[in-house]
Amino acid sequence: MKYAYFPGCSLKGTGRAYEESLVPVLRHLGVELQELEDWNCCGATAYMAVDEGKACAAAARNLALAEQTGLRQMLAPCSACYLVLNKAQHYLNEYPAMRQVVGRALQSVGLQCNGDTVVRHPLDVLVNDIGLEAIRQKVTHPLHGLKVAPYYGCQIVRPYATFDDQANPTSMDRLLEALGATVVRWPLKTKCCGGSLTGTLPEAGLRLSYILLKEARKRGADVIATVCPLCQFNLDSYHPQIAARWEPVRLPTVYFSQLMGLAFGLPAEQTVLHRGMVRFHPPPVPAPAGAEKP
Amino acid sequence: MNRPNDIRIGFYVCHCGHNIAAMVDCPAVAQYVGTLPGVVLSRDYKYMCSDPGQELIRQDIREFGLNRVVVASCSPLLHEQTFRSAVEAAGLNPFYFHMVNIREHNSWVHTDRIRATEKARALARAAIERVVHHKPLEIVKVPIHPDVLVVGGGIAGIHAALTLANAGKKVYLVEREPSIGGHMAKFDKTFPTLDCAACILTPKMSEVGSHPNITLWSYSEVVKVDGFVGNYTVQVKRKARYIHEDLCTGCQDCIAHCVYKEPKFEDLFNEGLGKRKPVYIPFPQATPQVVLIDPEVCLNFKRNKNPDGTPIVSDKCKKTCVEACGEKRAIDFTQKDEIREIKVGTILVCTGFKTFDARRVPAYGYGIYPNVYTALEVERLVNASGPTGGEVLLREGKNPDGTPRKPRSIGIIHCVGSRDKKTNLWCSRVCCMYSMKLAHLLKEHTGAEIYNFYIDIRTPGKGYEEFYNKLLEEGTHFIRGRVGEVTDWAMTPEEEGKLVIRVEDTLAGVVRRIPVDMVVLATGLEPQADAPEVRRLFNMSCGGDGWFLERHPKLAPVNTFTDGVFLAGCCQGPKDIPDTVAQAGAAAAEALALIDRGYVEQEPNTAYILEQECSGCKSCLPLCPYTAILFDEGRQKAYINEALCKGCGTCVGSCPSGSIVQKLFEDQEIFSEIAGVLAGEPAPAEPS
Amino acid sequence: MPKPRVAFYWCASCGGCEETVVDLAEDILGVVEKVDIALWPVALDFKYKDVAALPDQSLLATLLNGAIRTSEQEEMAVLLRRKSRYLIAYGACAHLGGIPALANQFSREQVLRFNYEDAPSVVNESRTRPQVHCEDQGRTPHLPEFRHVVRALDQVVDVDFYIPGCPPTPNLTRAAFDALLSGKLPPKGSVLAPDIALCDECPRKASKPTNVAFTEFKRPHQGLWDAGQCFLAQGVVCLGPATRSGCGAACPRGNMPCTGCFGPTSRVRDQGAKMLSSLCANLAARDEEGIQRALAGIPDPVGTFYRYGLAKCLLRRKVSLPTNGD
Amino acid sequence: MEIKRTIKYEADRVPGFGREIMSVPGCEALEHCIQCGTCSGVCPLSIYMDYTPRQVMELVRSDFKNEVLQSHTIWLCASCYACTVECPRQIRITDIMYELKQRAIKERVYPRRFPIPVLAEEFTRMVHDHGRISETRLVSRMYLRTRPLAAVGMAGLGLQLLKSGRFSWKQDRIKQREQIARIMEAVDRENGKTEA
Amino acid sequence: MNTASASVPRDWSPRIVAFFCNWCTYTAADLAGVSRLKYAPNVRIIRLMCSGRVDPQFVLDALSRGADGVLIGGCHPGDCHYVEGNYKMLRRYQLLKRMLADLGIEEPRVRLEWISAAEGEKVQRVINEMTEQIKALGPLALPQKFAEWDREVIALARELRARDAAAGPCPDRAAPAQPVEALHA
Repeated sequence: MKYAYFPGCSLKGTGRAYEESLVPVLRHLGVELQELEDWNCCGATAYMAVDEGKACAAAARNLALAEQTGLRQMLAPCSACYLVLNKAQHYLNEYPAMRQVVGRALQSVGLQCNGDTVVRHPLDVLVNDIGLEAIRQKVTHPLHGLKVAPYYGCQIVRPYATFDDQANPTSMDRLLEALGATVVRWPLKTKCCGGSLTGTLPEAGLRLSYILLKEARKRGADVIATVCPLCQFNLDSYHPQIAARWEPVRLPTVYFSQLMGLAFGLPAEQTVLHRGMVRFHPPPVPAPAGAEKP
Repeated sequence: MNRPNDIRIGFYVCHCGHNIAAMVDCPAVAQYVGTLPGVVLSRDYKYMCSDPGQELIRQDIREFGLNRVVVASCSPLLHEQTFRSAVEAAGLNPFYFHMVNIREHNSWVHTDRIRATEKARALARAAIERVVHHKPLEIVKVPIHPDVLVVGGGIAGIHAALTLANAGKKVYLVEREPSIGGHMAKFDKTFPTLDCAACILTPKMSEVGSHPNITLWSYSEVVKVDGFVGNYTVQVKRKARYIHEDLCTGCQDCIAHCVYKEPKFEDLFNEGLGKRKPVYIPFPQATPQVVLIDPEVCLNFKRNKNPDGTPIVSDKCKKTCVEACGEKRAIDFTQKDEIREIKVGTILVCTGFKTFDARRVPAYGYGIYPNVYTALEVERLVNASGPTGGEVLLREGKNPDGTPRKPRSIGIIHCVGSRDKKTNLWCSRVCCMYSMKLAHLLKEHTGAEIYNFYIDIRTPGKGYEEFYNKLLEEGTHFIRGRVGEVTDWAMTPEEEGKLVIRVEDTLAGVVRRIPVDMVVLATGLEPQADAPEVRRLFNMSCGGDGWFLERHPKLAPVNTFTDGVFLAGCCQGPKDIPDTVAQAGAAAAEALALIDRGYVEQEPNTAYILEQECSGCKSCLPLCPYTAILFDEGRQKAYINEALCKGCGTCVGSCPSGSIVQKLFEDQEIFSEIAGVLAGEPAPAEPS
Repeated sequence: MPKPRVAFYWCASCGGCEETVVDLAEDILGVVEKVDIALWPVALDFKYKDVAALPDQSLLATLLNGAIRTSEQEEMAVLLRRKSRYLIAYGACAHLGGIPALANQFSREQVLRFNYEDAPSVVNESRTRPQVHCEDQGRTPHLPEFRHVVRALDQVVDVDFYIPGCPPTPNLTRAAFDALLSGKLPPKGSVLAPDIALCDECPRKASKPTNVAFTEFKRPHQGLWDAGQCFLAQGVVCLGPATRSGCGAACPRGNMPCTGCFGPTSRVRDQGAKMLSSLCANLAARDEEGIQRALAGIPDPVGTFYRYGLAKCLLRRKVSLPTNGD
Repeated sequence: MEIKRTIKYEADRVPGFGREIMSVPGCEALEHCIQCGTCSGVCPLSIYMDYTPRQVMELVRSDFKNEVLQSHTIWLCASCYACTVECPRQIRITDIMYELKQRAIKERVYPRRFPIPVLAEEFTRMVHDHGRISETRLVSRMYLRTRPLAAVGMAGLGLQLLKSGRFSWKQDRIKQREQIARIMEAVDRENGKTEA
Repeated sequence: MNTASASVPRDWSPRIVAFFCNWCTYTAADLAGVSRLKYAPNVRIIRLMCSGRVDPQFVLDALSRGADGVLIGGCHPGDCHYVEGNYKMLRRYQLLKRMLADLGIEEPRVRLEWISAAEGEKVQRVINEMTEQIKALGPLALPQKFAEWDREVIALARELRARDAAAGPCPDRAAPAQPVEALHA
């Protein structure tokens, strides 16, 4: 299995633990990624607030690059990138006028976007292409006893939920169960973490992160698993500020890919748990799973 | 082209007040048509369908010796009959008339007067060309079978069946469930008068059960309908209930003696809130008072089935029920589904609705949080004969003494599944009123704080607004806002252990979180899941929303596009009990009018085969869905039984040697119409 | 009293119609006994000027076969029209355009280019094409012009009667002569054959079931056909139901399906459209894919339904072809 | 007690504003709004807003341009799309919020030193110049332009990031930077053309 | 060759002949009217009882008489008032459109649509769409084409007449038969 790969800016910066853990996990499962040559920022939500035409054009350049790979399927692990690329795809299909404007703009630099690349999230690929059974077979260090609150955030299920239920997504729940973890059921798994408001309007933004941490802890979670670099940053980095405003809620937040790496028994430099500010200490590793698996 | 001689056409273009005249230059059309060959007079007139308008035609026919008449006005589906009668009254064959639709197909849909006028001219010209070739025809009269089929035994079907039966007609009432009564039988009280649903419904149900003119077939479904108005042949599947209906006395001893001592299986009549045994009677007032056995769970049946889906008797059970039944011998495990064929002249479709599946709005937590209920569940909860004997007890949560808890606060969410593009866009019409009824009953039963969350309160009925007022007086809270979500996630101590409703109080302009013990979802009404199949069965139409389509929303509200098939109740669209009963009465009256006339007039548009010309190629024979085309082996030619022909013209369009003719739609007539719409100058320019 | 004079003439045709006249066999003697033949290029040596010199309407009848494709054929048609009391379109080409009218699917340029340049057997390095005029040693010979469109006779001149068939049968020809000579003629414009479809006289008629539903169509070369059973019942396209009878079902008797050379009955304006209508209506499939699969057995609908009648199809010709300047 | 007149005169409206917004791709469905309040009910940030999302919808439809563009609401939207997916009339409220933000930025009617539009501007500038975002540089620039003092308070966070190896001062950039500029200029040109 | 060339008359607008079945599509067109939906005035509706009555001859006849397009409207599959007349039309349409393509008629000019009695807005949409598509294609103008094709015949006939006239009167000449132009009227 081979996919085009759009890492996005965050995965090269504050979200590097995501890429550092996801790529080895996928490699372990036999998935090859081909990073787009010279990709640019997807445009993110900020661009939409300035000019939707340009936002689409920025995204469309990447879609055009993806089409050049001939792979037709592209992985976008960052939720914002995933949303923006999908949204651009939708808008370009829905609004012919916009398609023409963007098409001509791309043409001016010798690019062309036909709109036939499928932008996919790693969760989608893991659960639907690779399959839980294949994943289960790779588990050598099941996460027995670990209580994980799966946190999907907003943008991979809304508004373009293509691979999971919009109101109650379960792909990560099932994935975590396949790793042997205990999944914490909670009603906030698709609620907003505050997004960029944590930085711009901390009073409002941080409160949302605080609510998530508090509710997850209240429901007995040992750790929150996330699929998005911004969610991870918000839930992981502002503990001092949250403690100052409300109360201390020490609960680590990691990428689901880090938990997969742990369950697969991948080395520490591929699970990169040291990148967390609230450090996640996995429970003591039980004996290699081969023996106890039925 | 062979053109009959001595053609004298009168042409009339109707202004229809401003309806046509505003967009079509009627005098210009009349003037133009006056120049066409064969037209001896051409007039425009304010209202052709009015008495003076019709009189004008009659006078002209006499005075000017007209032998063809063309009227350009509204849709022929509306007034063709009117004008044909006028023509006939003047002594002319009514089929020497043709009608041009320049209102629905022209003035109402166009915006450019010049082009609309040009189109009217073209259509008129086509009619003039066509009418030349018209032939005198005779209306066919077909006798009507006086028996009636009523499909669906809810309040609509019950009322219609009784109305017809009391008028002396023989009625077959077919109900899918084991008992008639429909949704109404599940209700506790009815708004706005709060009379007990059972008290007003049960007498009507038993009247149906005992009426000499009514054949009640419950637990039965219509599977096939053939024929046409006045002469329908209907096949009804009578599902096996493993009880001989004529032998069962309704004593229910079998239920008492079932090997299952306690009821164990989901009781659907009680919305799954109660339990029943494998042998059961759906509810105490069920009509007919006959038990039935559920082969899915009865021990005397195997759990696997025959390849055709029919159950297999295992004979493994002690059959205590059979023992209890004793000499009556009503129980028969070998009973099979049976097909019965009946002949009726008219059909009333009263198949009702289904309630919206609340799981489709996941934000409201139905199926996730046990204390979220649908309104129909609450109807059963507050009902004295319901599973809790009328006590409102929560599914989840106990009092300190271990008994089930009563809710102290209740949120009723309106418009669940309604007014929403993602589910159903329509307003279900009854939810505001039944929500308020339930608010009143819940308050009466529990004394709880009650919150109604609504988008708009709609109370357009007699005594309805007064009922709203009464609720306001009772202290029920009305919060205008569509609820965002229901969760069990507490932000504050008083929210702990409760269901939290998050909503914008749009009148106050603030977002609120309201903790309650119980949430009631006022689910909307939807077409039955099998409405598409039922629609096909009876050859009806559905609107885009899935409800059966009436022939005209105002003027033919209980008719369908199939003559002799009528609609009543919620299968046509959401409505409350008073409206349903009124509509059922109307449908019964329409059927009676048809039956008592004794015959239907059929458009003489049947086809016939030119005997000399038919080569006997047999190409037409398989095309007729009514097997009206037969083959005469002796003469080696096909012929049409015109009594069976419905006049679709498919065989005519297919006859490879042009040897079949459809009356009123002869090739020559249609070719003339084509030539007519295309003759003359091409369409004028677009205004640029 | 002098014997009535008749003429035979041929335009764009294969000569088969002439054969039919010969096929009258000894009956031809009876004809010759009653009439004088004023013109018969295929058998007798007459010149244009001989015909032109005849008084107008001096011929009782002209039987003209062949479609009209060149200016010369037009000129002859006009001339013979003038000289004859009755002008009779003789055979499918004159009646309906015939096989030559299938060329109405192509432009004049396409036809000429193929025949003078592209056809594999052609050697024509100078790419010479026929010219209407050419200078040759001081003389300017004229050749007829090759028209853009192939026409049936009645699309060029007024026609009194039609004798259908490719070719017409001797019987119909004989009957036509009898009618002409006895003066017992049907209304002008009539086709001198029974106005009923071929099935009427087809020996296989009784073998057709009453419930044929087509699942596929086969072409005649794709199988061995039961000589006793209706072709349509065997899934072979047979135009009999849409074609006038009068041939005695010659083709079905020879184990070939009818291809429609007698043209439609008087009640049909477009033979091909009607046959298409009937065949398709009787398909078994209900979904688009199934319908298309069944119809794949008719790869060339124009050639199938208008084998002899494209000139008289309501569209007359492939409508997108250029008319002038090729 | 300080009292304030809240009446709206016709002169307060900017006629055509609502229509204009509703003609933008993605914003068409606003005309179907029934003011049910679902958007506000599901919005996690509606509790901080001066106008609830529902009210913003009505204000837009009623042409109250100034009120809308000056409201906090549009800046509080975190793009979680909850309103968009829950709206019973399938109004893309998030996209309407974007459109309103665009207008507000274009007309510069947001409060001075208000960080959100500044972030958006800095973000687009960085994409335009470099093709990619370097988060730490971006956030630092935003703080410097809006709340230079608060930036000091974030030093701890910076340190933590540094410790976990997630802090990078390097500006990431793509090779064909001129492509981005040319694409954006082309879009600008087209839009200028269509507006004309 | 596309007919949408420079020869398109300035005041041209498509003429479309529609064959609508009585029960679904004709009623839907009535509904469009009752709902006051606005659509292009280019369609002339001819009412038939069923789409199964639509004889392919009607389509060809309409085109040959100057229609730029033909629209056929019937009930949705399974909804035919006469059980399955619409399937018969669907089958004819499948082959007819292939044959028309072979005869140079562009596909959008002949269209089959299922429109139920409830779908007034579909009548509006289909008519507007079709009108636009045919506008883009330009006129079909078969009557004009026929006349153009026949010009060569008429010219020769005139020339022959002139030659005869020059040759002087012929004593035996009867009244001329129908002039050739009449055949092409």
